[in-house]
Amino acid sequence: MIESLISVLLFTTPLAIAAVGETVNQRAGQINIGLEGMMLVAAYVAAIVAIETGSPVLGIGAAIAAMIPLWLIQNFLTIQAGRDQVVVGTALNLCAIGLTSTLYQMRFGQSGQLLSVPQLPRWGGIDGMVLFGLLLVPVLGWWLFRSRWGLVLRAAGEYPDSVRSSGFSVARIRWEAAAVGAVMAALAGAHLSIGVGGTFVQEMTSGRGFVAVALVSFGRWRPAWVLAACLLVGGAEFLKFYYQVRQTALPYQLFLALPYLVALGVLVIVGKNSRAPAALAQPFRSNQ
Amino acid sequence: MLALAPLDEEFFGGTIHAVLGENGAGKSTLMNLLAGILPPDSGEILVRGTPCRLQSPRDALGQGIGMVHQHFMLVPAFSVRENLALAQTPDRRGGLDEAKLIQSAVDVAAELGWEVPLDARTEDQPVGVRQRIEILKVLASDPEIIILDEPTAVLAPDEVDDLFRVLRQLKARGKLVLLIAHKLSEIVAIADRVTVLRRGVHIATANMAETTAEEIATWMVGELPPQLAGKGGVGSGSVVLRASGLRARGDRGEESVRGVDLEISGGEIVGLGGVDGNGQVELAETLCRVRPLVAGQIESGGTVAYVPQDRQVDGLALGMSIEENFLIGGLSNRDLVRLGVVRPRSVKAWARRLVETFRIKIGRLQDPARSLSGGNQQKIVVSRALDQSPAVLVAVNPTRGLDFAATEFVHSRIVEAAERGCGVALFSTDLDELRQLSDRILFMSRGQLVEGESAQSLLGGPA
Amino acid sequence: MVKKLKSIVGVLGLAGLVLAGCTGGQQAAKGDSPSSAQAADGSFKVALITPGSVSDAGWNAMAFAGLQAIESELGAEITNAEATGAKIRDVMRTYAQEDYKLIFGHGFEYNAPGVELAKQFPNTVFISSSGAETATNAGSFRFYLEQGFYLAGMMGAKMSRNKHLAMVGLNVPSIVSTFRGFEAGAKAADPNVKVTTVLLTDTKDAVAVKQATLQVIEAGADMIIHQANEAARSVFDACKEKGAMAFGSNADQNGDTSGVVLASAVIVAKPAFVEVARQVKEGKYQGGVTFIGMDKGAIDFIVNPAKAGQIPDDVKAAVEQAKQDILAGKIVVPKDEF
Amino acid sequence: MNSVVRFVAVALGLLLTLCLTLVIFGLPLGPSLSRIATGAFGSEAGIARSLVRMTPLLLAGLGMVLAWRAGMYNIGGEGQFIVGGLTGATLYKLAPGLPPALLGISILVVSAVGGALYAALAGWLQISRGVQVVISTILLNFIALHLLDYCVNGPLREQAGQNPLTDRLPDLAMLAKFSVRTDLHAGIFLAIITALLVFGFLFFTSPGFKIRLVGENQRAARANGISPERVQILAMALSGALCGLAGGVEYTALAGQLGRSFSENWGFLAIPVALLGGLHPLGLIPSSLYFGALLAGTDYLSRFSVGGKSIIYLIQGAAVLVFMGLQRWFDQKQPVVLDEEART
Repeated sequence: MIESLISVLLFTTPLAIAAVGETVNQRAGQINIGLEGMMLVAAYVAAIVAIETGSPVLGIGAAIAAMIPLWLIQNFLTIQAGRDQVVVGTALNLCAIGLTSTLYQMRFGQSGQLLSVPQLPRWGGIDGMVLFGLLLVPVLGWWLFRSRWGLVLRAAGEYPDSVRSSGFSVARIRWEAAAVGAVMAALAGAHLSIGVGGTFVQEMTSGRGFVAVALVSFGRWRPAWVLAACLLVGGAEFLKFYYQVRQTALPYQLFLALPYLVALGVLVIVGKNSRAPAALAQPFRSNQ
Repeated sequence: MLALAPLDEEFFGGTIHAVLGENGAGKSTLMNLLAGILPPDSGEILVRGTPCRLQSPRDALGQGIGMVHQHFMLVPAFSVRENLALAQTPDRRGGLDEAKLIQSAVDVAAELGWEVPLDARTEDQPVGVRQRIEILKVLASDPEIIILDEPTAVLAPDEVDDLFRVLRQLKARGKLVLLIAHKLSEIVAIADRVTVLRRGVHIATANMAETTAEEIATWMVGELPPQLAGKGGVGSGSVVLRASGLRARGDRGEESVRGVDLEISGGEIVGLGGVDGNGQVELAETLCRVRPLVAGQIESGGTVAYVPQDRQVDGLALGMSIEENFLIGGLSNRDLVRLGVVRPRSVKAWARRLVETFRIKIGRLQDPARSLSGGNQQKIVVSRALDQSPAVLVAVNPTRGLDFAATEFVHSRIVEAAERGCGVALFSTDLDELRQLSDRILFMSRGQLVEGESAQSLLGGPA
Repeated sequence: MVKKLKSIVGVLGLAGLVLAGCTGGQQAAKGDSPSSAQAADGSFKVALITPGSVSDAGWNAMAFAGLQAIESELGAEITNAEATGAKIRDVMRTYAQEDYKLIFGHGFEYNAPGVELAKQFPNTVFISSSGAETATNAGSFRFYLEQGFYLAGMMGAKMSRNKHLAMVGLNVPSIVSTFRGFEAGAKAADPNVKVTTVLLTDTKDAVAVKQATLQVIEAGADMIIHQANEAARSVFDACKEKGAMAFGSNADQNGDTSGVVLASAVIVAKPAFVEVARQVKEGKYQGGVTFIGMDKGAIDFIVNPAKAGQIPDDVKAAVEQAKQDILAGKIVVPKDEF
Repeated sequence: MNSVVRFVAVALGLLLTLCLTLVIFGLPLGPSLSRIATGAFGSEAGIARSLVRMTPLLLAGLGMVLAWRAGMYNIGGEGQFIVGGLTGATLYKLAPGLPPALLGISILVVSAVGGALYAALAGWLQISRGVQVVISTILLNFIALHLLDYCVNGPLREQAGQNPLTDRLPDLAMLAKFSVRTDLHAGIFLAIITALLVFGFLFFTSPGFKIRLVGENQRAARANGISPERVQILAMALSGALCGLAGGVEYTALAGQLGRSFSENWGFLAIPVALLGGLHPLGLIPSSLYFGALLAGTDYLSRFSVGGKSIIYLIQGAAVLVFMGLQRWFDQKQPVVLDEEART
């Protein structure tokens, strides 16, 4: 039983780190549909560097470094140029799939290889990233709700004009929030390949980035609730095999769709009472 | 487009300096330059004798310049405390020492005798309180120069008095108060100096003591406006709108209309006044069936036309063309839309006619409504509402933010409509307007209607 | 004025683009001419269409290896593409129009389109991996991998301490059929053994595959066989974490660094691909459905030499006996028709 | 005319992106480009291929226009496309005996209805339960994918074999094809006619006007007696209907049966198409043709060149990003008329 719980915790960590990072982003008024692509790139880079150097920690570092160009491109278009965040994110995802798959095939040949990636050390079934993820929630919670940085950041997501009139730069705040989101995406992606997966497979993120984006509203834009939402969905993912392993007569596809149904169901129940940041996904033009 | 021609002006500490002008005169542009919101194309600004670059609000704050914007710069979802903290000097390091950070704001509030509900949600506060928070935000950093952009536009008379009391205190402490306002009477009451702009050009600057209201009005519009038309016609007798036992909820679910009975006869203008936030907007929306009824009945003798309070928020689609903005009010007109299909030629001809009758200054009908000045935007809203020959017209602050000439025009149209037999419910926070136009005046207080005379006491003094 | 000028430039630009496109097309046609010339010279062009990426180290990679063998052994000009659903016919037609002589579609879904297009392109042979429809220039071959899985099932049943085996793999007919073979082998060795199946929808999600494997081990299984293509590593990894043993599939995965692979049930695809290609090249292909099993050396069950010491001799002997029985036709391993 | 300039500049920008991507990944530029050109419009087959790709892009793209114009960020085109196809296949399963011609038409109708209901669900969730459409459609996409997987493995699985595919439609129930040598089908006309209809609907009818008004200013709509909620649900339903119809057309025109990989990301790709077309129904015709040709060309390239397989996604993504950059550049060049009131 405890072992199962630890397993759920471990497998939920990439999702949770990505979702908590996305919470910061959305609180600043940005929705990062490109999270999926960022995680994929991070997973690939972390795996390759870890294989080359034998060090998973260097892999994580490289994954964070790999976010820089993505972060620059995405936020140049959304923050500076005021383009639609959903579209830019969608395009970023396409780029990430193309880039990682092409690089993978160029490196490992067309027929591919089963990659064995050096993994993060574990203690009692959990690794450093799990602890980091758990620690991250109170820290980011404090940062968002008890610090000036967080106050200004949240204001940027609610009513950017007020931020500007108070003498802050909305663009700068949003760049910073996006940077936090990108670093979290890097950690989440890296954890997929060198933490839980122990391998890299093309398109291995399999929609986790999208789910993370959705779970932020499920968690009502609060890091602790977002973590809880992730654990709930992680639990549902656990169940989808649990029932198959125990050979229930129910169609197994029902359980495959379970995490999404759970997320949607909870959103339907709590949706009316939660409030999205008012300026979410709206570009801010500083010259207006 | 040149919003402001080259301008030289000096402002002195310890004065209340009013900046006047009609819509589009360049008042806000000038203030935005001083507050660092817009960078100047040319010229320089000297603060206390030293030239300084005001590239952002941060620079302006650094120079001791604070601005209270026409539109609130408060985060609706934040607590009042958080909004006050947000306005503190731009330094994002460290934790949020709330007590220390907002102490100065609280101190100022105490000095002014204002009560501030620190832990309440900002959006739940009435407009007057929000205006106070906005002012506290600026005063907390103890600026030397305070700019207020049309602070009185949404305030009820007693709130205006309160504000003016505070401005006088600031003046007494040697600060410069820059005030933008439309209502000449208010300016005469408070300003020491006045600057008038017209179409971006500096017309005159004078000490209040050395000039008269008439002279200022001449500077503003070029020539004195004609006297107001008399009161509207007498009611035709037949009731065109009958509302009984109306109850409705506000945006946050609170009971904002609590049992209203109202009858309006054809040709009658009923003025509905009162301190903002007492359910006027909700009542207006309920009468127009924009807001759902909780209880009660509304009977009307024909179409009910609506001129909402805020033209940009409720009236116009700024990105759509002028023609289409007319059509917003004409969708039920069988000449314009038949069987769900729009007839472009009829719409065009109709829009042209309205533009001519209402003397709306536009470029082309295809231009976006955004390109028009506020007065002309309001004319679109009013014209399309009146064109339906409605049985009832519900108008909320129809002249808010309009200049003298445009206000006159809108007033005369409302009177005309009443003469044609339309029943008018005129909601306004401007008592002058109510007195000028209304056949009878009712006041709203806590979601209920009270008769005119007894309302005087509600307003905290003679109206 | 400037605006007008711009628009003129724009129209010219657009015209230029269209023109470029047309000439591009002509150039391309010229560019193709060497290959068509080669075709006329008798060059042999072979294409492979797969339902997924050939870098999956499993089902698709196996076919790609076969295609590469055709290139090296028959000197054919080869190419490959991924296509599913609505694109299948278009890809097949493209290759046929480009004078490809042999088009492999690696899956059941290529059978019907292949037979249909075979009528239009009598000079091209369409082969699908599994499928029942045929024509004179269209057919299918089917690897009898169930045989290898049968032997794996036997070995697993005999060696499992918990008497509990598990299969983790994609839910597609060919894979489900191999699982039937595995289960039959296990039951033949020990009727009381428990066999659990976990079906996946997607092997790209290696993390989910790992979780599935961990759970099935936690439920008691200690011998795992997989059909998880590119996510095979995750299956082995989970076995290593939990101390279970695994069987490799499709390719010889005995050398995996996890050290948990006891043996592999493999498809030796190259000879079969090369054989069909040779028939087509020599104009001897007749159409029909071909079963390719152990008797033709296309299926094998290879024990990991590094693990041979851990396998009791009687188990080895029993598996070897079963292998001979299959070759001799004494054991007919069950398979699904699809 | 300005829009022509725009379009050409964008086209050239995209071409440049294409070249750069090819060069960076070491593909021979000349031969690759000529492959792409051949694949897109070098021959009868190429043109047919481009038009076949264009059809679902145009239909689903029109769906995106209707939703986005009403301020609903529908990114669930993928799910609606799948549900559209599934509804059609379900009809065939339930009523296989219908006369073929009637069957074909009925499938198109029910697929539109299915997509409409699925999208309206997302719309309803936002209106009455406060779940943002962006979020709910992400989840509904996944749910639709699993539903498809379940159906082709379960209730809709073909009767004859064991393959996870639905039964193949009779030829007579399929959309008309022009030639056996290409896949080109009548769907392209259907799509273009639909584009004209959507244009007329948006700009010359009162529901269309209301959709645009609600997208522009909900409160103004409400103040004039229009219920934004109803308009938005209507917009979502119509949007889903078009995406579902795209699914139905794809089903009845090409394969005639559904498998788990029925949708090839048409619902996602429709988003950039709609944006490149300026969210204007007529602008979508060239933009879907452009993307259709790009897809056809890169598909063709990937069939003959070793490195070309995954690069397609990169090219498509980069194309959209470059387009967004160019769009910004154009916006900057447009004169902005703002007066004091309008700005504050």
